[in-house]
Amino acid sequence: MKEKLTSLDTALAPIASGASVMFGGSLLRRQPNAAVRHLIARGVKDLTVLSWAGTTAIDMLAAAEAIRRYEGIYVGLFNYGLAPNFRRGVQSGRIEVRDFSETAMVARLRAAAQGLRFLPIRTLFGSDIAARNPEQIKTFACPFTGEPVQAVAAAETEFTIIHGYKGDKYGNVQWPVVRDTDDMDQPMAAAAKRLIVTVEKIVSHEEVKRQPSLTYIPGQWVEAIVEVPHGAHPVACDTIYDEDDAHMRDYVARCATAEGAAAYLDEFARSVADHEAYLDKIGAAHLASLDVSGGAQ
Amino acid sequence: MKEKLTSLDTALAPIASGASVMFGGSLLRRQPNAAVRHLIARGVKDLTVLSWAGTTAIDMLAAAEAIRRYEGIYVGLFNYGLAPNFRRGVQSGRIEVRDFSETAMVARLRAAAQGLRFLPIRTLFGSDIAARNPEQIKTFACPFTGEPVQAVAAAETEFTIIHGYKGDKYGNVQWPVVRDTDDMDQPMAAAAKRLIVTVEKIVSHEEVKRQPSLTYIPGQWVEAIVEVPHGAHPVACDTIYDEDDAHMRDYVARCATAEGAAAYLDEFARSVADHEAYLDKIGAAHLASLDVSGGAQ
Amino acid sequence: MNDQSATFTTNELITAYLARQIEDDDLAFVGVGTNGRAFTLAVGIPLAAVRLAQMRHAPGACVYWGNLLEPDLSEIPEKLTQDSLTHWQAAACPPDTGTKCDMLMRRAFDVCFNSAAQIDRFGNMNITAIGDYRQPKVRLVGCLAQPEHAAFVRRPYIVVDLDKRTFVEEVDFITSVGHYKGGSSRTETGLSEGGPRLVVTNKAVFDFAPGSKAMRLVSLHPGVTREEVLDLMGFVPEVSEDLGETPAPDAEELRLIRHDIDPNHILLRV
Amino acid sequence: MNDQSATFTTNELITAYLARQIEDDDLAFVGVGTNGRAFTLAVGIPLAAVRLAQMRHAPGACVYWGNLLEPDLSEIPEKLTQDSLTHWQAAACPPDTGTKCDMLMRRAFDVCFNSAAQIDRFGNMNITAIGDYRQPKVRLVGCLAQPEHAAFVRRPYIVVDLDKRTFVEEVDFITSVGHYKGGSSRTETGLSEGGPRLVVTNKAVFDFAPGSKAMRLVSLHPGVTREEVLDLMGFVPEVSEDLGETPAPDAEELRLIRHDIDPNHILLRV
Repeated sequence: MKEKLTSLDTALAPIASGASVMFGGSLLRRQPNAAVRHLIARGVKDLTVLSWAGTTAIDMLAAAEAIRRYEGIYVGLFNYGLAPNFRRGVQSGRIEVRDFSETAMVARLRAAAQGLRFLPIRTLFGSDIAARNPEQIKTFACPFTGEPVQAVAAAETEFTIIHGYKGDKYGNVQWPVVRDTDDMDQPMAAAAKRLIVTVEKIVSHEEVKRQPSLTYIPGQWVEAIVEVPHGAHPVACDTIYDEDDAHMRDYVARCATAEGAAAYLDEFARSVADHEAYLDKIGAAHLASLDVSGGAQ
Repeated sequence: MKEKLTSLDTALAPIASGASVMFGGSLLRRQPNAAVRHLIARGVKDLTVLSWAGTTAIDMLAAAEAIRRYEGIYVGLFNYGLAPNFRRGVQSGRIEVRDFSETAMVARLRAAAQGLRFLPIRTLFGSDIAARNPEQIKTFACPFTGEPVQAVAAAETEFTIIHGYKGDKYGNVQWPVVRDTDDMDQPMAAAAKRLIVTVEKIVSHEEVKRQPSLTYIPGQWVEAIVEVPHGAHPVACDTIYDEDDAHMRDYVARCATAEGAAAYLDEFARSVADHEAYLDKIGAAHLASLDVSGGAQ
Repeated sequence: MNDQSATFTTNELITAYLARQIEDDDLAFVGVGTNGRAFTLAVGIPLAAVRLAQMRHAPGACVYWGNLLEPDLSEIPEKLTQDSLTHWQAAACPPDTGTKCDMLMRRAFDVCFNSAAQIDRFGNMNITAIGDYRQPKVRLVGCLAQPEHAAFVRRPYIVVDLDKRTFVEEVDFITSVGHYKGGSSRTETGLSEGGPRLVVTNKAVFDFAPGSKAMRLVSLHPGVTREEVLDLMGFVPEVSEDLGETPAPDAEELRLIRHDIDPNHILLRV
Repeated sequence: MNDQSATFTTNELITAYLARQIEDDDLAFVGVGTNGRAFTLAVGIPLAAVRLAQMRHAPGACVYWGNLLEPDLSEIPEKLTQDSLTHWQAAACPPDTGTKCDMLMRRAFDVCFNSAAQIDRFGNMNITAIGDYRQPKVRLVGCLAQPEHAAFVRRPYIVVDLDKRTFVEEVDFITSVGHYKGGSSRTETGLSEGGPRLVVTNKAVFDFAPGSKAMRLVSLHPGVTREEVLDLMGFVPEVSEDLGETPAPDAEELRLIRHDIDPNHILLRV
């Protein structure tokens, strides 16, 4: 086994402006926000971004004007409303979007994981999702029945970033037995070319191998693993900490204008030295108030 | 939720001669042998049988001359050698076979689970698996690149029978955290039209819902669930009991001839009143010697 | 307003009405969505309706919520934070959302509830963008699984407030295809039989007329007039010959909603 | 027989030879298969070879065995019953075999080891049926994942005993496609670049000649003659201009195999 434990700096260094990157997590869970703040601090721009239900990770990148193109099923802030910066980016024409429905995006991820150029679905006949995207969604005839089927192109990005629960230095990432799974983190990991995982905690390989079925991202699929406690803040990492309601409200309020959003990123991404400094800024007592690890089994 | 707990008699009653049935389990684990013995005792014949790596379940059905057609990736007895009755059936021309490789069979199961007529693979170019089965494996052009791709037909059977670890009366079936997964039981369950599950033990719904991520077969997918302790005997149900080496050796020895196989089935399937009588025949002390539940976490 | 209108809220009326649409053993998809009124329409009312159906006539009815299959609706969390959702007990929690997508495609869902920013005469909906797709006036959330609900679920119910900006002649972007351009045009695109069953609003209920598949007014909520409804729409719907009044919730339904299902006003808040 | 032949077994020779083919960080697929000599060829020798490579020059090499990813090869279970396999500690145990199939299709495996009842000049193999497919003389096990190993793994190694009934001019059924009909015919079928790398037998080692892609004798095990090899084959292979002797295991390799890897003669039993 190969050791893959490294720093956020080293892990994210290969991601340059112009890259294509898939971000894990869904809604207010496990958005790889620490990694995103790091990319923003580095001034990476012009990204092609893919996600499942994207919230803070995508919206902060949009605020940094780092997204050229977005492909996915959703960008919003869940119960905090629409994603203000992503909206501005799309409405101004700065961000080009290709929308995909859930079965389409699942097929795209599975195709990449299976080394296939496409997989078929039957969902999008008549929709503008297909009509506006002939280069990634094509109708063809079922080889058995001749009936129409839609091919959706594999989701192939140069990099994939996922935030997980715990992992070992070889990159094996495990989830708790009771967890939330309203996401596509595992299929994304399987579909990844270069997979960077941040985890709440590095544990021993001995702990991992006692319950191998809890490994949802095998180290074999991983290029780099980084210990980043509270790496999803201000959203939740379920069973460890809950979403930060006060911070989310503040984020939404400040992002009412592009200037406010820029000031937010200056304060929380660009002017902090690193993730530790970010956590210091948020404050240990405040972080402790989000802790839910007592409820986990 | 709907109660689905019933008897083996009632659960299997709809399966008549001529039906198509998929059997779960793989190699020497979780073959639904009690259900198979019941079908044999009932004299069901002329089945179209599908499996992943089939061993005792398929070979006993072959011994009963109950299989007209087989489709799957493997029939053998793992470390006990080739499957003697299946061999005789195929070599005599009585059983018609269509072979599928693992990616082909996986695609067939997933297609059925996704309501699709087919899914594509790129595995079988040039093979006789494809050449001898043009009705279920067809080459077509990738809608994006024009390159050849192979469509494999969905695995659609009228019935699916799976043996699982524990379940509740609503049909929710759970696996242990540490388990063997070298099988396709979950995808088979997803692909099933009418799914009959036998389990080692019925537990309370309260126990199930405390760890919902351990439910690998949701009750929603299940038509009937039956408590059948040692339902996989003489093969293993991992974490509960190991394979019965003595019985397996005896099986192989007796099945050296068709007459010997028929006598085996008379003794263990046709002349026993029910599964309880079968277990009495095997003997409590002998069954206890196979117990490995102490090792499970 | 008639006498009854003071005795129940519109949300209660809609909840009871939808509950009566649920059949025993139905599997209903409920989204996880958003905030405020959108939450009530997409999550609160549907959860309350299925629970009411369970308690009244459909004990086998279930929901798939988020990625929880059959969460225990007798104990809906009081606070819908991520952690309370994670610990909400359920029959199953599949490994990822792909399981739900597969169930959608193989038509395992009987019922779903959807809301939208725009809906047209044939039940096509838009939750993606208002205005030009490439440089929209308002960028919305995207698609989620709304296209698959409309494509594959046997009985989709649309729950949306009546408003001229919502009920439009033509949606700016077809996120999900309902009855497409009416008649048999839906299946001619390649989609399965189906399409939205009912549109349940804060003022009235619509179905889709056999044949034309155009939206058709079938009942007015107590105290609401036909003119009031037509004034709130950007197109003129068909009107049923049997146009009647939406049945009011009975006392038992109201008691269950208020005392058992939503005592803390989480589901039917706004 | 030369002097060395008494100092190591053929199984040890093959194990050490294959171990030297393993590169650091290789992911190797090993099957779970069968009994007796077939077990030694398909499971025992490959597991021992990867473990030896780990201990010598490839610490990052790993196996996928059954459905266990990176089982701990420093503690191979003494008894390969189902339960000991279930409790063999590993880095990961994916939810079903589909995960492995996906990894095969996306070419995540560097190495695999395969055995067969028949193999032809171009490395096409048969584990399905001897004789006519519809009414065979001998029905074998089927296919398992051998077709995907041959199609997608970067460096497949075939481990099989030399025998006229095994090395045939034409296999009765092409279960897995090697170099098909030679030359560029493999990729012309639609398969990716690749095909079997080496055929390692109990008597000699073969590769596939560049250009023709026909099986080519490259080394004879110590004490084995070219004639002896050709007599055991149903077709005449090409012969390398550099035909040499298969390198013998060194003392350290033998020590590791005998004392650390297989002290109880489970892997290299027969």
